[in-house]
Amino acid sequence: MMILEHEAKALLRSVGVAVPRGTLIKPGTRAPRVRDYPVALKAQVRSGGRGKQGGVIRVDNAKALKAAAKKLFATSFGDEKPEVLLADPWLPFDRELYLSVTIDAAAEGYVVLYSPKGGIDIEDGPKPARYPIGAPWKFRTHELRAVLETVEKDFQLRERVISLAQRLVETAAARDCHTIEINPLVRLKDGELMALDAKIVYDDWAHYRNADILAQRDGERRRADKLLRASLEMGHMYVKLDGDIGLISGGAGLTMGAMDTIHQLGGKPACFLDASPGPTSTRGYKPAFALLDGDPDVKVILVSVFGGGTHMNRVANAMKANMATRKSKKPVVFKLDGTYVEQVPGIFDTFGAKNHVSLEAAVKEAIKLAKRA
Amino acid sequence: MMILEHEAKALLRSVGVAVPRGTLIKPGTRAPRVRDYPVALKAQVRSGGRGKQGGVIRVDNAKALKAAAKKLFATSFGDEKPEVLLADPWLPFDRELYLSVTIDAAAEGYVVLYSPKGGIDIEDGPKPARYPIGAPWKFRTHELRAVLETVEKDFQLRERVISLAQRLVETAAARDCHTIEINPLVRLKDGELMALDAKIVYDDWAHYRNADILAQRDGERRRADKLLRASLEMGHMYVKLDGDIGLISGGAGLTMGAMDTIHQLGGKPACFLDASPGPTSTRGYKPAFALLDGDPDVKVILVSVFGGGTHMNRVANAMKANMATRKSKKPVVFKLDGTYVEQVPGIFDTFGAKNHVSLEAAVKEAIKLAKRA
Amino acid sequence: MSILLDQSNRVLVMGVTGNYGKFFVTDSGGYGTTVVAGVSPGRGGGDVDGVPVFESAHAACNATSADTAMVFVPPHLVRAAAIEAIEAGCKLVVATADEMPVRDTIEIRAAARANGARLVGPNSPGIISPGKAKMGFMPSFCFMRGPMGVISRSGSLSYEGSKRLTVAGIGQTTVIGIGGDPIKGTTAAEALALFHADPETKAVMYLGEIGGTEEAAVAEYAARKDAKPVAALIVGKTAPPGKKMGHAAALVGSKADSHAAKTKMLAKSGVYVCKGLSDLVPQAHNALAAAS
Amino acid sequence: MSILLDQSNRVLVMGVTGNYGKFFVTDSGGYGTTVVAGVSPGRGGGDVDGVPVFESAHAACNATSADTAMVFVPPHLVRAAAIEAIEAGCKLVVATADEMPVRDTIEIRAAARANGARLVGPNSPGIISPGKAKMGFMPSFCFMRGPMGVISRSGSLSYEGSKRLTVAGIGQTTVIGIGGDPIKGTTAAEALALFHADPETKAVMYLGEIGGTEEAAVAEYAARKDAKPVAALIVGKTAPPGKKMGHAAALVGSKADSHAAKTKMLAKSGVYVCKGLSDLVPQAHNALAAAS
Repeated sequence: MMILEHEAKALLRSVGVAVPRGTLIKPGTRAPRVRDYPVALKAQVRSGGRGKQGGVIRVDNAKALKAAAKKLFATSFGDEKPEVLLADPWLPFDRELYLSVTIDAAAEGYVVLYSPKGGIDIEDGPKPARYPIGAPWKFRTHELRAVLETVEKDFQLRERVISLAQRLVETAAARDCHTIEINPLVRLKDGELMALDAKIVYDDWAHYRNADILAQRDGERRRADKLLRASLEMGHMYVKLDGDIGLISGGAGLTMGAMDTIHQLGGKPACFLDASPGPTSTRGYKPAFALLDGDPDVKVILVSVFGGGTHMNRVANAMKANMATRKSKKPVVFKLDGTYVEQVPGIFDTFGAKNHVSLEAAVKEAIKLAKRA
Repeated sequence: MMILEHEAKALLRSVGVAVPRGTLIKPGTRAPRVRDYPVALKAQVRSGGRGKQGGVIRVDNAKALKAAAKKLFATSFGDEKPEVLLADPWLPFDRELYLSVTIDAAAEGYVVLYSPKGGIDIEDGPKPARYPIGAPWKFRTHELRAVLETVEKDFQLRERVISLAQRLVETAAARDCHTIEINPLVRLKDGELMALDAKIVYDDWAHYRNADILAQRDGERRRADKLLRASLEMGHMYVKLDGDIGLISGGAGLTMGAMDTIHQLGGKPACFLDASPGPTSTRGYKPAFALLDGDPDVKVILVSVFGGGTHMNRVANAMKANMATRKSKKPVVFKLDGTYVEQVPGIFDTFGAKNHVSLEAAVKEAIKLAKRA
Repeated sequence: MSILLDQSNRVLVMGVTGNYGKFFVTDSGGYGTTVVAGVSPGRGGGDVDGVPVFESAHAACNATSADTAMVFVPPHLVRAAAIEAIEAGCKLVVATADEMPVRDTIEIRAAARANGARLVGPNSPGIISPGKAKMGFMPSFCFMRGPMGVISRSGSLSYEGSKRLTVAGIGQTTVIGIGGDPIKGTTAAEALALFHADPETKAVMYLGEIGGTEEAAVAEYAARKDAKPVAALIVGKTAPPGKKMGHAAALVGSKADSHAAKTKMLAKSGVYVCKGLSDLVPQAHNALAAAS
Repeated sequence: MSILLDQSNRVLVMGVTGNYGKFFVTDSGGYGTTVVAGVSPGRGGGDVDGVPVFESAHAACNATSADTAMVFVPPHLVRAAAIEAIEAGCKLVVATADEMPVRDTIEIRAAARANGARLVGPNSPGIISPGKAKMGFMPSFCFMRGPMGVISRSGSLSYEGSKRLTVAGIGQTTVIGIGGDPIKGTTAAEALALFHADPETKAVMYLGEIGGTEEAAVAEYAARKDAKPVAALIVGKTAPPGKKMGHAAALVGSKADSHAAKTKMLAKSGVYVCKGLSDLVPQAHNALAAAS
C-alpha cells in the first residue's frame, strides 16, 4: 500500500535522510503554523501525477496560503480528495535527481534506479540507470559506483547518492517497503542532498512485524464505508469499476480473466472482487454479497470460482446458506469449477440454483440479466 | 546507550512484539489514566537491579497509586531518580522466560540467549542457552531450534520463542541495537508470549542513520549540566568518580591505566575523561578544563595524553592557549608523549609548564598537589 | 519427459501435520507423487497417512533421501521452512502460500541460489506434470499428459486454462505456477528455459497478467531463432491503471505494464496472443501447429 | 619473523587523498611499509607522495598487486571501503576508525570470512612489526624489534606499554591493536593463535580492559600445555560498575566482567598478571624468563 508523502518523509527522516521541515495543514485549520514564505503547498494524495494535475502550489504569504488550501481541499486527484496538505519550505536547489529502490523479479530482489535528471517528466526521459542487488545484504557501494560512473559525472554528488542509496536499501528491507522513490532528490546550494518529494509503498503482508503497516491497513479500512469494510476485513481484494455486473471471483488471474470475458462479450464488470483470501464459508462470502447487493450500480452478480485447495462442495454450501438469508432480489449467476465440483449440482438442486459449465455461458447469462434489470 | 523501559517497549510494539498496554505517569500528574487495577508501577531508570531495589510496586487502587508514585519519584536508583513511571497492567502468566539478542565477539556478531527460567535472579541461575549467529542474515530458525531442543521441552512455546528471537535479531540489526533483552518474557494464560520488561541498548555511533539514537544522545546532553554538556558536545567521554584528581586523558585504555595508577600511588581520580574523540585544538580541550575547573571536588588536573595520530606539538600548543585564558588557579600537571613529543618542551618553556617523562612521576606530583590544596 | 517434477522426486512435506499438509499427502500421493517424509517440530515420530514425520528437514532428508520439499506452513513461517529444506539438501522447493512478505521470498531465493536449489512460488498453485506427480492442490481432472508446457502467474487461471486445453485434447508436459508475487522463486524466463530444454515440450502456453516485467522475458524468448512456439493470454485488459488487482505485481505502474503494451510486444515477438479466454484453445493449436 | 605484517605486504590506502591518508603514506612509507597504491573515487589518476591513486580498489589491486588495505575514510564509510578492498582481493584490512556502528563491523567480518581475508580493528591503533612495517599512526620510537608479541585493546595504552618494554630493552615481534569495540576483526584469541605459530615470538604481553569476554580467551590460551608464556595488564580497576568507560566494550555488565574476576581468572591460568602499569616490565621479564 502506498502511504502519503508526509508519512514517507517522516519515515525517511527517522533514518537520517534530509527532508524539508514541512507543516501539516488539516481542513479547517484557521492559522497554519507556517512562518517563512514562500512554501510549496502540496495535496497529500496517493494517486500519481499530482504535480501535473495542479496539486502543488507555490504560495507567498498567509493569505495566499488560505486560498490555495481551500482550492486543494476541493480538488479531486483521481478518485481521491486530499485529507491533509503539506506546506514545505520552497528551497533553492541547483539540480533535480531521481533515486529509487524497488523490488524487481529479474534482480531477484531489490534494485536501485538513478537518473541524473529527476522531476515530473521522469517517465518520458531516458531509462534510469539500474543496479540489481538481490538480497539487501548484497548491496555494494563499489558496484553501484561502477554503474553510476558514466551516468553521474559529478563525483562528489555521486558519492552522496551512493550513501543515500545504501540507506534506502537498508530501510526498504528493514521496514518492508516495496518501493522508496525520491523524485525529485535535489542538491541544495551547500551540496547536501534533500528529498523534496517521497513515495513509499509498503508490503501489505508484513503487517505482523511492522505496526506502521498494520496502522495503514486499519486506516484503509476505516476510510472505507461499512459494507466495503466488512469485505476488506475478510481479506477480500476489491476495486470498483464502472459497469453493472458484480463479480465475485477467486484468484487475481481468473478474476481479471472473467472481467475481460464480460467486456469481450459486450458487458461491463462492476468490480474486481477476489474473495479467495477469505474463508470459503458462509461467513467468507457474506460480506461480498452484501457489498454488491448494496451497490446500486450492480444489476447482477456473477460468482466465478475455480478452486484447487478451495473445495467446491464447501463453496456450494456457502452459496446455499447465503442465498437463503439474502434479502436482495438481484439475480445471481454461478460458475463453480475445481476440486469436488461433481458435488455441486446436487447441492445447487436443493435451492434451485444452476451451475454453468463454461465461463462464457455464465457471462452471457449475466449480461442478459443485467440488460433486463 | 540504554533507553528507558517504556521506550524499549514502544520500539518492540512497533515491530509487532506483544507488550502490556501501560500508562506513563509524569511527576505532578494528578489523576493518572489508569483504569484497571492492579497495576505494576515501575520506576523508569537506566540502572540495573531496579526490581531488587524496590523499583517495582504492585498497586491495587488509585489511592495506593498516588502514594507509590510519590515514593518512587523520591527514590534514587544508583545515581538516578526516575523522571517518569510506567503503570503496566498486572497480568497473570504461567511461565517466566528470558530471551535476549546481543552482540558477542566470539559469535562475530549477534547472539541469541534463552533461558527457560527468567526473572530477577537470572544472573544467579544456570547460563542461558546460546545461539551464535554472526551477521544478522545468517539467523536460521532450524539452528536455533536445535539449540533449544533440550533446553525448552514445550515445543509449542519453543516455536513461539524462535519466531520472536528472529524478530529481535532483525530489529537489533535494523535499529542498530547492541542489546535487546526481554526479562521476563512471560507466557500468558492463552499461550501468547508477552514482554513484561524490556531493555534496549542502542549503538551510539549509528546516530546518523537512526533519528531515535540522535534524539537519545541529545536527551543525554540536555540532562547534563552546562559545563558537562559542552564537553559531551565535543565528543568527550566522561564519568564522574569520587576522588579529587581531575584527569584529562586520551584513549579509554590509557585513561583507565592512569586512573588505576593514581589509585595505586595513593590518590583518588575524580573522573574518567577521554578527550581523544574531540579535536586536538584549543577548542577541543577547552570544555574539559572548564568542566574540571568548575567541579569543586577537583583539586588538581592531570593531563595525560599519548598520541599516535594525535600530534603532541598541536596538543602542547592547545594547552598553552588554554592555560593563557583559564581563570581557575587549580594546578595542572602534564604528561604528554607520542608523535612529535620532542617539540613539547620547547612549547612548554614559553609558558613555564613542565612535561613529565613518566606517568608515575606525573601522578605523584598530582597527588602531592591535591593533598596540598 | 516433463520439467522439474515427476515420480522420481522424493517429496518432503514441511508442516505435514496441518490440514493442508494432511490433505496433500493423501491427494497428491493418490495422484502418483512420491511423498516420503513430513516435518513438524515437536511431533516427530508419528506418521500422516503412512508418511513418517520428523523433527527437522535435516533428519527427514537423512532418513528418507528426500530431495524436494512442499511447504505448508503459515505465511510468516514459510521463509524458515523453505530455507530449512534447502539447507537440508532439497533441490526443489514449492511454496504455494500467499500473504508472504516479499523480503522473505528474496531471502529464500538467496538461500536457493547459494545451495544450487530452486524455489517455485510463492503465491502459486504449484507444479504438476500430468499423469506423473503434482505439488499443489490442482484439481487433477483439469490436466492430462501431452506436448504443451504451461506457465501461469495465477492459480485459478492455470486451472481454467489447462482444463480448456485438456477438454480440447491438448495435453501438458508440465504446468508450472510461477505465482503472482513481484519476486518469484522461478521466473517466466527460467521456466521457459526449462521447457526449451525439455524434448517432449513442443510449444508453451503462457498465462500472464498486466503489471510486472515477466512478459518482457517471454517476448525475449519468443524472439529467439531457436525458440519453441509460444502462445500467451494476458488478462487485465479491463483493469484500470494505478490500482492493484489482487496480486501485488498486478498493477499498471508505467505504460509498459499495460495490457495493450504487453500484447503488442508479445505479438511483435511472434507469440500467438489470445484475444481472451475463449481464444486460448485456437492459439494453442496454432502454436502446436507451428512446432511441427 | 612477525605476524600479519612485514615489508612484503603490498599496501593499498583507501581514502588516500584525505589528511590521514596523506600523512600515512609519508609516515609509514618512511618507516619501511610498502605502500603501493591509493584509492579515492573521483580523484584517480593522480598520486600522493609518489603513490598512484585509483578510482577503485579493484583497479588498484589489478595494477599494483596490492594485497593489504589500510582504511582512512570517515566512520560511516569504513564498511564500504573495507568490503571493497576485501572483494578486490586484499587479504588483510586494517581499520583504525572509531565511531563505527557495530553492525558495520559485523558485515565487514562476514565479507572477510567469505573471502578468506582478515580485518584488524576497528577503533584500533593498527598493527606494527617493529623495524619492518606499520599500519597505523603509532609513534615509531616507542617500538623496537624483539621477542615479545603484544596484543592491546587500546591504542594509547599500547604506545605506553610498548614504550616501557622498549625502554627496558624488551623488543616486540609485532604489536597488534585489536581495538576497543565489542566486535573485532581480529579477537585476542585469533591474535594469540598467530603469535603461537610465530617462532620468533617467545612470550606475549596482553593489554586488556574490564568488560567483554576477550580475557577469557587469553586465560584459555594460557592454560594450554603448549602455550607460550603470557603476561597481562588489565586496566579499569578503579572504574565503577555499570558505566561505559569510553570503549563500547569497557563496561562491567556482569560479575565476570570485573577487574577482580578477570585478573583472578588470568592468574589462575598461569598468566603473569601486572599489578599496574608500573608492574608491566617486571612481569614481561618473568614471562620471557619462563620462555627459555
